[in-house]
Amino acid sequence: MTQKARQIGDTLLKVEGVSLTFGGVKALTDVSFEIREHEVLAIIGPNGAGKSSMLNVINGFYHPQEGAITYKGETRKQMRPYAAAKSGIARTFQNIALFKGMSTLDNIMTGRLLKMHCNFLLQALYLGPAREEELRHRASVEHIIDFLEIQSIRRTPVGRLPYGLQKRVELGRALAAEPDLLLLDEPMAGMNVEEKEDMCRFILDVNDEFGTTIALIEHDMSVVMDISDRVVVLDYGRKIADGSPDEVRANPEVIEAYLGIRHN
Amino acid sequence: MNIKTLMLAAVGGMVGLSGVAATSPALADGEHFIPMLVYRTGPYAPSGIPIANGFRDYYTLINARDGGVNGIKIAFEECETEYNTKLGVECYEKLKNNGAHGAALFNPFSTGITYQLIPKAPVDKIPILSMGYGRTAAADGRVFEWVFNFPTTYWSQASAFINYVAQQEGGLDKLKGLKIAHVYHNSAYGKEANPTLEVLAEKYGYDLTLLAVDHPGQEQKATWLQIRRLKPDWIFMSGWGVMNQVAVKEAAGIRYPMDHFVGNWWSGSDADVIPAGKGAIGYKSATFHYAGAGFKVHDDIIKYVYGGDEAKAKENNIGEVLYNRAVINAMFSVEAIRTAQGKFGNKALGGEQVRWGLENLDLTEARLKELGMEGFTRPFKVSCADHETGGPIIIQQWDGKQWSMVSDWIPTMRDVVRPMIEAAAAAYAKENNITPRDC
Amino acid sequence: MIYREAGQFKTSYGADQMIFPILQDRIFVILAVVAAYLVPLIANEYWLQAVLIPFLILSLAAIGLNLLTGYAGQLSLGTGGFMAVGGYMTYKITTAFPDLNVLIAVLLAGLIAALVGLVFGIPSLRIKGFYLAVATLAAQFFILWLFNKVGWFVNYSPSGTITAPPRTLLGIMVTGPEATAPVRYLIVLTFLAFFALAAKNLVRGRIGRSWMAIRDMDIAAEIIGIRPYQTKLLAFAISSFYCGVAGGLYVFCYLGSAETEAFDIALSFSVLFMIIIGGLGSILGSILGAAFITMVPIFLTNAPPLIGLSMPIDLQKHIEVMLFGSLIVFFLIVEPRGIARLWQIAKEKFRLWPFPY
Amino acid sequence: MEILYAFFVAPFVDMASDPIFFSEVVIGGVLTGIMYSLVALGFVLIFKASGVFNFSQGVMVLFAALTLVGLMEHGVPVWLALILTVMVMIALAFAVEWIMLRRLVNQEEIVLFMSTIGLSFVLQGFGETVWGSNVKLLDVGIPNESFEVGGILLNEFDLFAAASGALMVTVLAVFFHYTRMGRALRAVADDHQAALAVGIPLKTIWIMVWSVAGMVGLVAGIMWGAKSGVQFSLSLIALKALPVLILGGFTSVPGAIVGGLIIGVGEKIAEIYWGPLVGGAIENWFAYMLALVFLLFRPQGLFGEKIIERV
Repeated sequence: MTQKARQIGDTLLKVEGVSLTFGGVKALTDVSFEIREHEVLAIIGPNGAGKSSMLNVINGFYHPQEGAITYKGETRKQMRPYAAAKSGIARTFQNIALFKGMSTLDNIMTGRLLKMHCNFLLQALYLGPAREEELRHRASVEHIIDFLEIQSIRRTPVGRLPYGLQKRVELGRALAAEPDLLLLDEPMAGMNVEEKEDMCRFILDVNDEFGTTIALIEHDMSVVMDISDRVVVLDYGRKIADGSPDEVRANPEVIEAYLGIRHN
Repeated sequence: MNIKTLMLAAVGGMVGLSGVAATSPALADGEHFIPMLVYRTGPYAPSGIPIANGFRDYYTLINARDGGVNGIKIAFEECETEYNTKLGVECYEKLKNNGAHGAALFNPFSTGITYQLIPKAPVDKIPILSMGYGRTAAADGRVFEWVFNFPTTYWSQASAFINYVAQQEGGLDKLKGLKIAHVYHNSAYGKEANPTLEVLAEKYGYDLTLLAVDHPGQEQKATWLQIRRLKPDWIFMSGWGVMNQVAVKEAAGIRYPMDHFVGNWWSGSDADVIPAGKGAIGYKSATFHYAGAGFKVHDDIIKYVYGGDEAKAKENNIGEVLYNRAVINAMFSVEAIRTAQGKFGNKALGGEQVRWGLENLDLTEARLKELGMEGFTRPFKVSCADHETGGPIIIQQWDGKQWSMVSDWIPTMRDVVRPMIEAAAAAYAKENNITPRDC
Repeated sequence: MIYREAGQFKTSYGADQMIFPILQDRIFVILAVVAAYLVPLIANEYWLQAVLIPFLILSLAAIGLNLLTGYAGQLSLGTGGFMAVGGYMTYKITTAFPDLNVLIAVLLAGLIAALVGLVFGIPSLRIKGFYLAVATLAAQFFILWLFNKVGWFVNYSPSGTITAPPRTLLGIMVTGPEATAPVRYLIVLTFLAFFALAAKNLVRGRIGRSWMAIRDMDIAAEIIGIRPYQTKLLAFAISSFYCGVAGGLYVFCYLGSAETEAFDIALSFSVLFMIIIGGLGSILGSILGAAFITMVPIFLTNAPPLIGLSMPIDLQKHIEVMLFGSLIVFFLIVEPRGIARLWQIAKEKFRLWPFPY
Repeated sequence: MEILYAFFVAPFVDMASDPIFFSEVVIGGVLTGIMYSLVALGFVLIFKASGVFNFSQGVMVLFAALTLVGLMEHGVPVWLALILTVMVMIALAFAVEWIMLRRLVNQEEIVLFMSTIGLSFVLQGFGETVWGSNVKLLDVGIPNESFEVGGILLNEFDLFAAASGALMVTVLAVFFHYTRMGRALRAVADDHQAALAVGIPLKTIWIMVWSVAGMVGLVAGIMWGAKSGVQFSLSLIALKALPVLILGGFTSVPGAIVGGLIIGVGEKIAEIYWGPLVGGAIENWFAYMLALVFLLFRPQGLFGEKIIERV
């Protein structure tokens, strides 16, 4: 569990020549990059650069018109959300997408749904295998609850939680699926410094402890530079840079397109 | 927050109390108890109100004029059903054990509720008088010991309608090739006449078209377009509630000759034709009693119930078709009790005794005259096997102001209808493990 | 009894996952169930036949609808239709196989209702919210029309009315006119107790979570790997099964005989009222809502004579209707999440009592 | 084979062989459809401006017609009775806003829906208490004669109803598109918060649409009431308006009209040409099925605002 798994390995997911349009509006144009096993990849870019669209393409919510996605050696024109989830891609959302009517515990338990198989008859009776399965998954969810330090809000309906905690629960739900690839859409947006520090720690720990590959979108440059192994920069739906944080920081195109705009 | 706890307590209390009132205090030992299932509200209220008033007025009259049935007063209680089967059953359960001896009999005044009560009647030992509605097969007294539907039934009525058409056309042999349409309410009630009309179509060779109209029947354009194309020689209608008013209006709208449009006896009340205005003039309907307030019984009602206030009696629907029907129904009930008293003595009676009275009811011309109803309806005699008597019907016509009779009493075709009734009753007996009585 | 959970420590997840983790709740529920079984000893026939039996049967239907609407978020107005499937199919099965136990016939009819529900659930894959609700009316109207038109369903009875034939269970009459009210009450109660528990088990496990996920945010649910098609259809099937069983009991243990009118749109609406008033997404709420909708009108009808008030029956009915409507509005304003929520608030207050903070 | 012929060929042969009758069916469908639209419009107005699915619209139709007829029975002349009824409906809008809606702001749709069900009970009981449950003849002087044009039978009343329906839709459409208030209404429909932020008072809007819906209800009540007499059943026509509503889209005024026409014509043709094959009385479910089929292709109705899903 705690073995250092930070050797970055082979390509886990490869995006090739992806283009996505919404009725004439180009969201992504011919984007290609790859995500390698065990790395932390950051996707950055100004607002409207197509970052969220990129994540949506990866987990199959948007279907690109052109290009291909190769995941775990299998090449597809597009992903399907269910297939993506099934093959180990989990994600969080820019605007929190928790199930507001359910408690923290239940929300995180939904992350385990793919791993639960008891049929509804057994479940209705809550007998033998159903009970045993439920308790087994409860135990692993409790492990995540401990890890994220949210024991005290276990039974609270998530709609009542403050923003920062909701983000954490959402991360918990994604982790519960024991993903191979974790997509985080602005995990630190709207957080104060302390919350951000906590979140950074969780992300690095996840990457460290479980060896999970992480692709994240983030606006806070200092965070990006601190935690990511590699950075992909998008602007107006095109990839303009790809490399280590230091390389990207030095890239003039990035400075102009991204940082430049920012400081204007 | 406090208000919420309070409300919870209130709901709990209400639910807890809801049934307590059900058992109202027992009535005085010396009274007949007749429960009344009425519908003064809901979609069928326009029909339900005159019916309820007719019952109420006749029982009140008996108590006020005669001091009750042979000196035993009638206690009656209304229960609102909204013509809804579920509420009807609730009312039945609420009222069936009231009074010292339980309910004397039930007049459900709804085919749906009647169907519910038929299986319960032998168990609770309370007879049901479904006068001219309900389950036609119940006319077979050997299977349906506890149910009565005299003086005549839907099936008999349909056969009499064919007789009437034959009369108008000049003989039964003229029926061949005629086009007859049956416009019916798409429910158990509306479908009742279909088998009879079908059997007779086979026998006499007329073309029968069946046109169903769904509840509630506010929109019938398709039906009447079909009729416009079909151009039937006669239309028979089994409608109820708003369906009747719309049908009459639509018929006028397609310029159908109204005097060839005949409703059954539930499609021929004042409320059915008034909203159609002058379009309704000429519309006919079947009935088994006269309309209007010209009988002695009406004078008595005005005198004893309304203290001579004729306007008030009018307000309470006196003389309207359905009012009169309820008066007759109430009269049947009272006469059945009187008959039963002849055997069991002058005391308050329970359901079992009244059942005997219903089965042995012999309503003669002379008796009708004594009751101030001479010519109001026809005499008949119920028997153990025959709970219907297959009495004749009469055709009334709307002239824009009132209903007037335009035919003689038209006989039903007992030779056709009775075997059908017996077959249907036998099927019911088989399905429900009933052994028919010997009669 | 003092309502406290202090001192009750859970030492296993099993203990923590119980339906009623608090000891007092458990005692209360057990007592309530036992009391419910003892009711026939004190209740008269009116109580059983006109109040309690319909209440229990409609509770079952309300649980069914709540699974679909309250948990899976699919608004349906087809309840009456699915109940009709249960009622008519029970009749068909038990008249075709008179020796088959009638209660098994009810369950089989429930399965057929589940199939029908599955078919009419297909549009939910594309249609949502009120659009879906109105679309389910297609099921309601079509099913009733079918039973009304096709003689086969009613064994060619000329009026199209079905009558529950007499059937026995262990030598006791359970349906038909001679089945006594207490027997029918106990049967209905047993059905409700069993299926309410089953529903509770369903909603606290995997299936319930996937339903709620679809309800709360279907897109997110899809992305974490819940298949919306299967999940929604399963909800339709199970919900219709509940409604079908309730429909079978409605004809065989309550009405005794029925035509399609007994299952008309008004029934669909009143079951929907039950779950909204009782609390969407709450099994207990379904039962409380059924109690409210079936019993409050009876109370309002019986109350005026009880306090010695006498008025014309139509006026009384009108006032009753107005009061009933006002109560609904009042309840929604005070607690939009239903009676179940009120109940929960009351419990929370008790827990803290007598120290309000 | 014969069955296939009876279902898929014979009806069309039938239509073609008697074109005059067929046009009568279509015209009948159109006229009925507009009558449905009249009822559906009331739903649309309220849904569009407040997101409330107003279950009580049917009862409002009844209530308005009852009030009108009740006043006329007491000897009030038609024009005055009309004005008074409109005032009653406006008063009702105030009452509904004051007693109910303002206390339910920001509640879920289904809760608002349920509250209008409560309202429908109250209105129904109130109307019947005041005006009684008897059926009432409504005669406001609309002509009602039948005449033939080229063998096609037409009815003045139907035409009058259709014309007033069409007029009403035009007025409402113009109102929504070209007046300041109309635009404000649309803004509220799109986003309550945003509308408030730019200073559109929610309260006024609500009173406004409920009043207009009340008046639309009055017109529907007059048309339907003249057909069948004013009685309780009038409230049930709401059920005929629902398929129209989903077909056209909950939020579109023209949708209500187009939906009405499609449903009206569709159900008449189905009933007359296919109904006899299966025993008749298929209109009711056919209307819903038809709407359902359209929904499968456009889940938001023909003219409804497109539902956009994002994460």
